Amino acid sequence: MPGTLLIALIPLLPLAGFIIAGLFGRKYLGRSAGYLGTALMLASALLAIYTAYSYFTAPNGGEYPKIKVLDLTWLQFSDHLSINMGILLDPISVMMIVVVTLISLMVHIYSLAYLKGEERFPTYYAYLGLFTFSMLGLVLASNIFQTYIFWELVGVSSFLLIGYYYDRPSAVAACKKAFIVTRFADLGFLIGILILSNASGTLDFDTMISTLTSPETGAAQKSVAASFLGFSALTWGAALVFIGGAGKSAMFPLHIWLPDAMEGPTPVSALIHAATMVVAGVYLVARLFPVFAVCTPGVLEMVGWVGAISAIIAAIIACTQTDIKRVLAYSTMSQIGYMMFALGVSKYGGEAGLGYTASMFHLFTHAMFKALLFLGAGAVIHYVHSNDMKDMGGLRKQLPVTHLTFLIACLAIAGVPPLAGFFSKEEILLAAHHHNMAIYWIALLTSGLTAFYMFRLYFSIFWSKPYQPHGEHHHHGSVLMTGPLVLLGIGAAFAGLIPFGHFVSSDRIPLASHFDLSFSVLPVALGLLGILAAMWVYARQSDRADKIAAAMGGLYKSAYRKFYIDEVYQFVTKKILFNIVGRTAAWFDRTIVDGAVNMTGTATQKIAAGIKKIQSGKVQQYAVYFLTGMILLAVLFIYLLK
Amino acid sequence: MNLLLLIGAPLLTAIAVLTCRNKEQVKWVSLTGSFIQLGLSVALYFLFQQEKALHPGDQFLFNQEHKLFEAININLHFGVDGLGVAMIMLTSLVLVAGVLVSWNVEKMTKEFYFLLLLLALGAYGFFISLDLFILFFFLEISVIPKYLLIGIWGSGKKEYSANKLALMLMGGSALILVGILGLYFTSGHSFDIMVLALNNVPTQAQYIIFPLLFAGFGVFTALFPLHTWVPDGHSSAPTAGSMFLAGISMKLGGYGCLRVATYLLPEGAKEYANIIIVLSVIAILYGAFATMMQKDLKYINAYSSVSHVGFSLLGIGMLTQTAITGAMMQMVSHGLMTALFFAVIGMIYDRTHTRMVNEMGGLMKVMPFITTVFFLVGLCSLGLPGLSGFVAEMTVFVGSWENGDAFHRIATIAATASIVVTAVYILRAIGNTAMGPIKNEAHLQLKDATWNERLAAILLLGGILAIGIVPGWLNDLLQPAAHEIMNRLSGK
Amino acid sequence: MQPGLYHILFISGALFFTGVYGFLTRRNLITMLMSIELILNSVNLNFVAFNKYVWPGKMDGLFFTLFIIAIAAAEAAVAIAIIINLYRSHKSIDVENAEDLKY
Amino acid sequence: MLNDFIILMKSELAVTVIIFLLLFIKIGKGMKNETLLSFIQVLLLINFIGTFFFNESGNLFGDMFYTTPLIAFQKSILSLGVYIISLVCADWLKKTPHLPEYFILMLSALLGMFFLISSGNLLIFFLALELSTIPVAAMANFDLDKKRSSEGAMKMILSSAFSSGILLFGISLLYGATGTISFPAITEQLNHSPLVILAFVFIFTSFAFKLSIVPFHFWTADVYEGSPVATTAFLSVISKGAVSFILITTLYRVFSPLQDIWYIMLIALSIATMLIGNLFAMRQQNMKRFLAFSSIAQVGFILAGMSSFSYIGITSVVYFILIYLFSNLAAFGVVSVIADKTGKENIDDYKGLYKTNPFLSWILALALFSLAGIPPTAGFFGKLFLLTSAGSKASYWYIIVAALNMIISLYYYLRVIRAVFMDKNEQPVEKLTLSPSVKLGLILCGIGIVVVGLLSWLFDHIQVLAMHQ
Repeated sequence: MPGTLLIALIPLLPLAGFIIAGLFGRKYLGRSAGYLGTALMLASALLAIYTAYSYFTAPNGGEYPKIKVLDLTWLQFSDHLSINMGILLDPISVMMIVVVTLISLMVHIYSLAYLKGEERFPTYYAYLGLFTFSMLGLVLASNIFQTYIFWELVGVSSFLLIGYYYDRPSAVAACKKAFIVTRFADLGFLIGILILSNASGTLDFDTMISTLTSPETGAAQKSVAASFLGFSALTWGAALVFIGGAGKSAMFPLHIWLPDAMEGPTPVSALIHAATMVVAGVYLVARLFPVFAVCTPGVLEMVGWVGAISAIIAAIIACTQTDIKRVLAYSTMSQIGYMMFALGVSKYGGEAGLGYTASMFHLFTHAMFKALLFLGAGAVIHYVHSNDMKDMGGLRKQLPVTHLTFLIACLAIAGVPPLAGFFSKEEILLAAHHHNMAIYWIALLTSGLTAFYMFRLYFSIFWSKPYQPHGEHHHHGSVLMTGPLVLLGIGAAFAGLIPFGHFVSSDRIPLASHFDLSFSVLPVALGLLGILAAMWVYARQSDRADKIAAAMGGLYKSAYRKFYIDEVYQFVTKKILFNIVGRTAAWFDRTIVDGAVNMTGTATQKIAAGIKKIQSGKVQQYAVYFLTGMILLAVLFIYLLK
Repeated sequence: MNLLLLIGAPLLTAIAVLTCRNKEQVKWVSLTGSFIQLGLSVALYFLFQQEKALHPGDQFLFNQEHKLFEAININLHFGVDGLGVAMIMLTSLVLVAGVLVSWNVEKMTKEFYFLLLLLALGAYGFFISLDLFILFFFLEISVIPKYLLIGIWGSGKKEYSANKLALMLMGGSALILVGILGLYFTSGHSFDIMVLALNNVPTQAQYIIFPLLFAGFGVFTALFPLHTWVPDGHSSAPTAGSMFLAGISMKLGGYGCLRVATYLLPEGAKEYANIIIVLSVIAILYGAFATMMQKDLKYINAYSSVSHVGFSLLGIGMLTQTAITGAMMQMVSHGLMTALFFAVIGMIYDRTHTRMVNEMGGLMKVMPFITTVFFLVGLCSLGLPGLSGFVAEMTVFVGSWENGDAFHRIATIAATASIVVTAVYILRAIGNTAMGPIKNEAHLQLKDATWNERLAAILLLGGILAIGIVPGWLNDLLQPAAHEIMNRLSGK
Repeated sequence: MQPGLYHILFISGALFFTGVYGFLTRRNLITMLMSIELILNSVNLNFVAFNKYVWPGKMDGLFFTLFIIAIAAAEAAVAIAIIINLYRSHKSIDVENAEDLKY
Repeated sequence: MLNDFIILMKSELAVTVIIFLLLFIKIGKGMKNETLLSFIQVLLLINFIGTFFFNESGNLFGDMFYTTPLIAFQKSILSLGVYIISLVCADWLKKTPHLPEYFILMLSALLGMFFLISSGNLLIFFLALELSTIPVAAMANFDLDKKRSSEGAMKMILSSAFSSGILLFGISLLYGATGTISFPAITEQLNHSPLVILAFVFIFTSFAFKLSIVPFHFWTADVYEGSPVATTAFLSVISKGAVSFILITTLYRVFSPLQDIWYIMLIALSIATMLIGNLFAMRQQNMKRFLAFSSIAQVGFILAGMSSFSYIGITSVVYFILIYLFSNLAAFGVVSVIADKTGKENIDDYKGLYKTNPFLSWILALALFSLAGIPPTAGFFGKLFLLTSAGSKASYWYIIVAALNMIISLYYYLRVIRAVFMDKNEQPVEKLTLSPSVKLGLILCGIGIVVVGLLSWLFDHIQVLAMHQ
């Protein structure tokens, strides 16, 4: 194993990049900030790979250990509750740091070309550094509160990156939306943390899991735990934590921010909104998987269904969108839905834990091909200066490399063997098939749709009509852009061949990867069907698409309008929260509370004005008051207070 | 360390300021003076650590007692514990920043800085005095400077706000006065906190006195529904004035609620804790929602202050050690944060001459530094990890959650819900001012921060980050103080 | 029959209230002054009567009476002076014409 | 006997000597007003300093006259007040054609007060009271050509004559009930018979009249407004001080058996006094009238202090009177300077004063803050000690009411502050040049306001005196 320092450097190097670029970038570094960031990222990626290699190859007694490399007390709440800053190495975290650093590195390189000549170039790299740091901190966290901290940090860095073009109102709106929606989910996460920590008496992942899952303490816990609305506190805790995850991972119904987040620069979408941050939710559930699986199977069930529903809905919507990045965004959502329900249908330990492995596996492969898709789309947009399919078509001549890699990615995601997506998806379907048929069918349907919309995208970008250039100059991406594409393409092609189950499994005991040809006929067939359909409709220019759309009628329209979920949110926030609650509060403050204060003032003055008459200026009247006062006193003391 | 230094330094500076001949001298004298005070407070921190290491048992360190008004047993009794030290550091930091940001006050500069230093003097004295009478004396000292600062150098409907502030604070101190006298007569004719703590106040008296004291200090710290001086006062005050008001004066109230009300009257605290919780939760949410509707940056921060101070009151109401520590942390953090917030608003206002969010936009293009600070302080106020707000709020939440019953749980959840609303209004403010297209062409000519503004912002940011990134030191400073209060509450 | 204490007290009381009534009702300053004299005289009667009937032996009451008379004279002197001055400025000694200072 | 006479009555003798000096000067008229005034100031200063020496306690003429260190201290407070008046009102005094008479009157009033506070017998008490009242009425009329002045004087003399009539009636009843007029003897005779109570009420009301306690206060505002500032200052500070001294001694020493009665009386009247005083002060325009009502409100606090039947009560009252003297005289000093330099007496005329006369503004501000009881001024301590001593008996409610009254008072004091410091004004009071004596007086007051509060030993000293009488 590499030393603590080296491992600690993995997140710290990007941080250093952030600090340097952030403080001195604008004035002194300029463009070199990008190269600096990339160099640091490269170093960190190498360290990560080295760590992963040595972790998985290190001798272990048939079970991968959980190594707490570092555990510093950051904030001591009380005797047993404390936030620790730690580094926890176990299969998933190691796998994640590899993914994160690699994709981030690719994006760093790619952006050097993609954002050439941007005024805030250094700032951009600073943000990238910040994001990578936070993401690594998140995946390495050994303490649930540490996770929360970095969870927030990735949120804010994604906010900054979405709002990178801060002078575009749409970008501003998008970043605010993204932050607030995820923030809302984080609220759930926070309360969940409070409940879990209170139930387990610790914030440390290991201890928490062991306390909650171990038969005696866990059972005792469940019995004493206060129940609310008929569910045990623990159930609530797990559910709330999952809501946090759902928010980050854009699960239905908290997914609305993801499509808008595409306002950010495309490489950012590739990094954050495809490969890494959005899977944080999946990672979180995986991290606490024992708790979910052992203590609160009901919640796990919910996870499964939420995943499935998100998958199918996203897939349907994706079929109708024309903005290529939005299509990709919905596909991301749908794929994450896969991962989620894969976890949902899994059990803890042994063969039953297949779904867990599958989910992680899919996370891994998806990172590759989805990043690739985005970067490819980026290249296209870079070339066409538009996000809309209508402005594209026939680009395969102009962008050969992009075309090829994009094709690979599409095949991969469509689950065509022997590409990466095929294997992971097979495992997921298998797991679903074992434990929950309903979800299995949904998943099948989704995979068919996936193939369809991906190839709809592919054809309408690179085929359909011959490309007629319009608008200003086109620049072909330099090698800085094509390089990452190729590398990721290789990844997307061959990542699936890794015997993943051997490394990652729910109980960290290697799992034989079983692969059953007969089972995978159906999904592959569906996939191919989808592809053919897409080809029939979109391969060359025709009005078939519109005909189908017309035939679909209401369904198409509502799918096109994303099932009006945004509108619902609009209504709730604008109308109810702002207009009703907010205005009332402001009004109440101004009129009632403040009014009361002012009223006392005016009342006093009124009284003062009222009684001024008694000072009439007549001596004799004064004498009368004098006498009355005197008589009153006399009466009071002689008769009343005897 | 002789605590009288903390009173002497601002006093001497103020006198020196009076003797200055021209504006430049005034500025530099008060700057040096305030830096000396900053140095003193930092020194105090380290000496306190040493001393604490030597006498871990003592609650208050650097005790010193001088006879005054023996006839009614009033003594100059000074001493600090962790909370006091933290508050003193906060005060000195805000003072330096305040002096720096009001660098280009042209109108009656001398008087301005004089009053500023007087405010600081009051705050220091308040935080170090252990004799209720003297404490009250220092509390009152700050009323008039506030009034004049707002009334003379303020903006908008300044006379109205100044009057309102002075009178409401006076009302608060009237209640406090009654409470203090009540303490004096119910327990052994003494104003000394430690003596009062020793001979316990009879429970019945506590039930009467606690609400008086708590409401009295509550006025200072904007306890709902006594908060209404806050929006007007803050928004009309000059930049440094608002920084002091929100950064320190409100903390005087919080400190009083802890040190005087809760510490001396534990039974009363237990009796009324639930009311405090309800009020503070209302303040938190209601302040947040009211903020969403504001258009004026200063009003936004003023209302958000109401909401944020609610957290520290909530922490007090929860009566657990962690929560109380959180309350103290929130005081410090909010002090720094809101001071910085007002400083930034002041900087923006000096340039754009408007505070209306909808009249600005895209300022990030012309003043990157200021907007960056604006971002950071905004993020701090919505509780982003790495900045002080997060630490404080989380401590309060975790502490509150230690109470198992449904009432406290629901209150806590309601309070946590505010982090979303906070995010909404903060992002709204930032989005409309810093981001988006530039609305007003004239803004294109604006300059970024000058050296003094940069220095002020950096100092305060330093504080925020120091707490946000390594909260341990502050926690260790405040835990013992909270522990003492808990001992009282648990009747030890 | 021999007039007793209460007769005298009754008279003095009557005198007192007459004086008060006069002070409250008369408009002419001099008359008001005179009614004050009535009050003082009722007091004198009181003193003398008490001294004679209730506390014979010591002469306190009588002395007091003398001093009261003297003081009354002094008071009257100053009062008259002031009233004259008032007449100079107001051209009247009617109390109702001197009511500028009020509220 | 004679030595006692010379020693014990030294302050009275001193004042008498000064009076006679002035008389001779008047007769052999040769001096210009300025020189004469400075001469008088010197005399008064000497008189003030003199009060600190050879203070022994003892009594003369069979308990008719007695003095103690505390009484001596009170006398020195009063003579200090007179001295300061002669300083701050110098500008007006110089202009009066009849300077010696004015001071003769003032000093004879002072003499009356001296006798008043060391009177041990109803007779001398009554004489002293009259001696301290009648000359003031004449002083009130000293702006001979002003209509308001004579009206004020008229109101004063009539109502004070009326009240002394009441007082005498009360005394006669008391005499009837107890058969003696010497204080110690009375104390032994006192009981709760209706006659005694009636007598006490009569006597108390005349005190109340002099102290301008609501509802016996109506003359105050009119007289203050009408009379020249020097007289107003004298009335509001010196005579109030003297009367409250004698009131507290009479209540504590003579009427101590009736303590239950006068306690309630004081509490009730003090609340009424504070409230009415404040409510009226809120809407005044004329500075003198404003200060009149504010000083009525202050009396409410003095009563609060008295209500506690304790040494702290005496101490805090004396201490407060001292502070109140400085504060009020400072305020009146500023008012008089502005009044007779520019003839402006309204609050609105004070707008923008700070621009032109920062010194006056700061003194005025200090004075008003001290009256409002805001630290670091001495008034804060004065008020708080009064309330503290009140709190030893009174209930929370009473203290709360008193404290709330402090808010109202703060409101109207801030009105003036606001006019002086904040409001804009096209033609503010022009830049005034102060004569040295006025400056000296104001500075004295300013120092007093700031320092007295912090001189804790002074308070303790008064306490000791109060205990040893």
